[in-house]
Amino acid sequence: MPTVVISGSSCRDFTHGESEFEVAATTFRQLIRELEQRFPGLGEHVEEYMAIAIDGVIYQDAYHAPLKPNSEIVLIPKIGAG
Amino acid sequence: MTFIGNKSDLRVVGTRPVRPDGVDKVTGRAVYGADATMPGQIIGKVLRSPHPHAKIISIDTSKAEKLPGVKGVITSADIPNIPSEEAFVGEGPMNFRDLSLNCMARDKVLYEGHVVAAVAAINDAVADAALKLIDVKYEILPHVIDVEEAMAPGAPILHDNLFTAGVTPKPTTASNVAKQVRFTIGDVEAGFAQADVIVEQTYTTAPVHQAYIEPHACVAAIAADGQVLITASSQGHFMIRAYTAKLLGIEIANIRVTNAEIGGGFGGKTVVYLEPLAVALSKKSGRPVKMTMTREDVFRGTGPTSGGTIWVKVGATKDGKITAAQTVIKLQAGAFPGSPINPALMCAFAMYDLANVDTLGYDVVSNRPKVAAYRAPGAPISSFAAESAIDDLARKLGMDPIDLRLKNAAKQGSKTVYGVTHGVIGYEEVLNAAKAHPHWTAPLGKNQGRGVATGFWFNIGGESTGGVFINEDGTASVVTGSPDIGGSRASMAMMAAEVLGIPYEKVRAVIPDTASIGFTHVTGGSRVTYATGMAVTQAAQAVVEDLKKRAAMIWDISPEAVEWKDGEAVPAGANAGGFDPLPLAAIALKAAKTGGPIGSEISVNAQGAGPGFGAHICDIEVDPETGHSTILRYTAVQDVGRAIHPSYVEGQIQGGAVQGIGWALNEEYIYNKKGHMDNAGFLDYRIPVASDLPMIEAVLVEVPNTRHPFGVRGVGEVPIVPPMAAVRNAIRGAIDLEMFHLPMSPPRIRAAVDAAKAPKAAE
Amino acid sequence: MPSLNYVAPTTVNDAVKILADASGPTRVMSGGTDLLVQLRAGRISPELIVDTKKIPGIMGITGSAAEGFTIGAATTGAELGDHKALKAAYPGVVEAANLIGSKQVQGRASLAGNLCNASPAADSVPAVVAAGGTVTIAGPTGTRTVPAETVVTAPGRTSLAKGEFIVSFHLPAITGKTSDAYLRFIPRTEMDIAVVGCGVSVTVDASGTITAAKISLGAVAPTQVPVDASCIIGTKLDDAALEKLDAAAQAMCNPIDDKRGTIEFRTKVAGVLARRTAKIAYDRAQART
Amino acid sequence: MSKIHVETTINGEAMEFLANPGESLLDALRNTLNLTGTKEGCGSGDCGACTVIIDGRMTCSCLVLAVEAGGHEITTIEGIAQGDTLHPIQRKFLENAALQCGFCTPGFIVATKALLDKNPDPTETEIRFWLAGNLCRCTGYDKIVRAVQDAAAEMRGG
Repeated sequence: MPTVVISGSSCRDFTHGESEFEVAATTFRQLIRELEQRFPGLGEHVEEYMAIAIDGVIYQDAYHAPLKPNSEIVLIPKIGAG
Repeated sequence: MTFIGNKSDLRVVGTRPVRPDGVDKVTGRAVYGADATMPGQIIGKVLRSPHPHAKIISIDTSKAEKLPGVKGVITSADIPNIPSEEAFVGEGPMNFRDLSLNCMARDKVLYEGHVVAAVAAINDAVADAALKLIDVKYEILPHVIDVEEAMAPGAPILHDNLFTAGVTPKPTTASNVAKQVRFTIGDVEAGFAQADVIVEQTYTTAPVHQAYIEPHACVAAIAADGQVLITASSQGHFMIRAYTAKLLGIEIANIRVTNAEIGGGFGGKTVVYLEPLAVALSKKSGRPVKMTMTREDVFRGTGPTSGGTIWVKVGATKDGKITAAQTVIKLQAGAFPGSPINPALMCAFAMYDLANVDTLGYDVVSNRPKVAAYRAPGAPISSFAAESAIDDLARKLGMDPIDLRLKNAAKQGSKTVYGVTHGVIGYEEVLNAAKAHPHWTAPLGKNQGRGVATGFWFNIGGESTGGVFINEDGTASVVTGSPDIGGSRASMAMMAAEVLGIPYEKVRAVIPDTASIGFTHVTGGSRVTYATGMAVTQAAQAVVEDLKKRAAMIWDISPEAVEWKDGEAVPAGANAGGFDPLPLAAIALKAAKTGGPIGSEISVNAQGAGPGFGAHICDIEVDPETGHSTILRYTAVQDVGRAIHPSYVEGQIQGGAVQGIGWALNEEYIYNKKGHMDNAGFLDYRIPVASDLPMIEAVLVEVPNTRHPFGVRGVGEVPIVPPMAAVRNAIRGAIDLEMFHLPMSPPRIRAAVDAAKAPKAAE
Repeated sequence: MPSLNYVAPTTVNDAVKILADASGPTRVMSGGTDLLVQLRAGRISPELIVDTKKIPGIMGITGSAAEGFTIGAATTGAELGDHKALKAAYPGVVEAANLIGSKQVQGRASLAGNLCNASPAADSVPAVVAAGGTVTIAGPTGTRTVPAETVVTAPGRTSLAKGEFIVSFHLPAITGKTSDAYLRFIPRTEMDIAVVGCGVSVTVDASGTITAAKISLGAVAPTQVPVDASCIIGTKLDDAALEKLDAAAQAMCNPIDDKRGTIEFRTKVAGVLARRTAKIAYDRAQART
Repeated sequence: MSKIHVETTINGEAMEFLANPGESLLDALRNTLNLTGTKEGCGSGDCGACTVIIDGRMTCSCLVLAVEAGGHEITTIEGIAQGDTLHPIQRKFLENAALQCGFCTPGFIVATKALLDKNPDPTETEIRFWLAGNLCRCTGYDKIVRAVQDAAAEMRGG
């Protein structure tokens, strides 16, 4: 199962400090629903404010983005810019 | 997606043609925000608060309304009182209630220059007179400008409903600290324990304005049936449409925005200030309303980027391996939450391959204009401190500062503090190019020094729409939703011409209004050539596939038997049949017979933009008696992935570097004790002038971004990240002074020189 | 809205009469580079603007190094810069005039405007004062000629009476080995207001000993201030003399802390500029034959 | 008071217009004469975007009263090209990519014209100091200075 890594404090508030865990998901969309179930509020938070990096590649908004069984998924704040 | 960016195959990409909008811009014909007009338009002007922090007791507009020639006066009573709603928009997190309150104050004014009312009148003189007749009663409140003072106990509180997010347990008392965030990997304490050398220091940076030369301007009209037309200069006409709709409660289908040519933005034109007011004034007056800011308005009323306080600690072993890095950053958000604290923390050490990093940040409100995006928001602030500390570390270790960076350089597979593992990046290539550049080893004279610093920016992708349409004569029209702020029409046309195999001159690019093309995010985040370029390239590729089908139809053979070469359809092989090549123009001529108009519009949400890295080398001469610094030579090396139009890529790098030089040496907001900005003009807000500078040599390193068909990486933001530390490190080399505060202005340098002479030197 | 009126008289007498008869707030305009900025910013709201540029002789330069120069009050900095004889005789005055604003501003800005705007930081004032310049003022009672340093009495204030305006500047004949220089300090290289300005005029004898000198500082006090030159007279401007001059200059400083510089910085830099400017003027005087 | 009738010459053509006594030449050019190529960046003579040439000398049109234009010859950006033939300065600005947003460009081109009319072979330093009154925030000035050098060389050659 893909591993989710949380580095920032904003998500850890939802996971009560847990910073690395596995989720049964094969797409970004499934991941969000999984997270919401495991840690109420986190899925929504990710949906609104977070991007995910799948094996190093940042996805800002992409439900369809595929997750491989051995993927490392990192939750990071969305990035804007000037 | 297939990568088609191999240099040897490219005919158009990598050349330097004249931009399609060029002639209009050198002859004065181009229409910018303030040049746009609507029939019957009248003039709108705003009334700004003279106080940095006050309760609005009452606003009496009756006298103004009675003045002959006044067609309408509005206050917050005329703007919907929308609820707090957070959303992530192109340039970052945004609370639309805050945006509404920033456009027009409701109960409180939160900074000098905060808008409290607006008038529409038949001309400037009447509008000015009307503003003087508006009677606003204020209850003046104590104000706070500085970030540390705003965090101190007992500081005046701006928002009594603002509680620090990101701390547990949830606070019960209101604070000016909107948010606390932290990114951590490894164990910094353990890392510092392994260090032989440690550098620890606190730095400060001043808020600086994007200082685009064109003040904000728009003209807007709302019709009796509720349909709104807006022409404005901005970094995103879809942004203007979305925010105006949100703030005024108008359905998006009822708003059409045309983007005027934009006179610079650098992030500062990714939000609205005037447009909702112009529409509200138009509703009140029944006339189109034109609004234009003065330069003073721009400084007092629009957002600069944050100033901040940055504490940094870096440790390394004798041989120069960095064992731990730590930073605590406090950023001014201005009157409403939303400083770029996340990217500031994420970028600080992103250039390095580090096992132990801890970054803690605070988003702090104070009585200043709400900050807006400015080129790589946050990164220049944290990098100034980090790259200064790395330089001091190199000195302590007796190591060449580029070698120290090479030894710790991030590479493919390096993990960042925010958890992401770098893909294919060009940081080592950039460092090696800088080290190999003759500038790095050129001789220096008395009071002259050389500094180097590096920088990182993520670059983003996002939503873009691009279309390619083949005209009846075989020329092509390219349309995109991205306002052209620095030559992107040229790069879009070049990418399309490359794919179609026709000359650049046969392709013209335009930016239609919001009703005439699919949604496209702001021109920001160095995303246009990447994301919009991706859409245009895919549209051109779809057109080529269609052209092959049309040729097959004309030859009456199967489409698989047709290839596209240099703008012509050719039979795939001998057994496909002995047909003469069919040029694009010939196929276009037969479009009606082969299925109708030929064209494609593609919308993408581009993901995974390739990060960019830069290294800047600066030579400086310091006059120790006056503290005046002169930039003698400047070289900026950057990984650009693939330069579509090298001249405009160099231009981005040169312009970004010079903005950074201004940030380093002279730019700052100067507030007096009353909380008023003392230098709200180009006379005393000192951006670099031509005579302050040498030529800026831009060195393009190309490590293609495999996620873009041509290998593009964003280039617009990286170049503003390294300059402040590069200049600071050069000053240290020149007169052996450690500077910790921006700007490093002559009085500061002279004071540091004197302090160093005095026993127990301390800055 | 108080309405604004504009007149451009074509004789000195007409101008004097208009100014004398004016009832409301009135402004004399030569280059207008300060006037329009103040007008737009609402810092002033005159009812009458009297444009002097149509008065014959108000623009232009006459005379020579031997007999001295007369410079029309509204003559632009750009014209001064193009006048070879004036530049050779009074390089300091010309370089000061050519530091007022940008090249664009120099196409308009005049010595009279720079003086009568009465800013402590006016670039041309210390230079003209050091050069021993005088101004001729026309008024209801005729014309009078006074030393340039007597015109500005305080920031924004001049000694001009109602109905008076400046018609010309005079720079004395160059006698012996005399020359001048002007330096200012600004944060950038152009486009800033002087943080400190310094004008120096020096006369040397055949041996290179200073026989006469006049020094004026700008932007370090409410008006330009003279620096006692006795510390360099009788010297060959050796290091000891320069040190004394540095101290003498700093002693005259009474600046303010503002967006352009601190009291401490202005004071120290005044000493630095006094030394550097004197050196340039001295070398120029030495080079005279 | 009522508006003042002004007769002047702009880009070689006799022009008449009415101006308020306090109105700047910049406002008259943009709002009355519809010559919007001359830009306003500051309104205080600090940015050079409104640069025009009056009787051979360049100045900021925001620092000139419209009524002062009477009897003078004014050149604006609209008068630099000859019909549809670009002036070498304009061509070199395009070829050298000396503009990004293009807002300051008219002021730079007019200022460059004034420079090269006076000094056909300026050094880099002379160019930089001459153009110090024209602010550009996009380019860092590098390509602008090169464009001016390039234009000067071509104009000397031909």
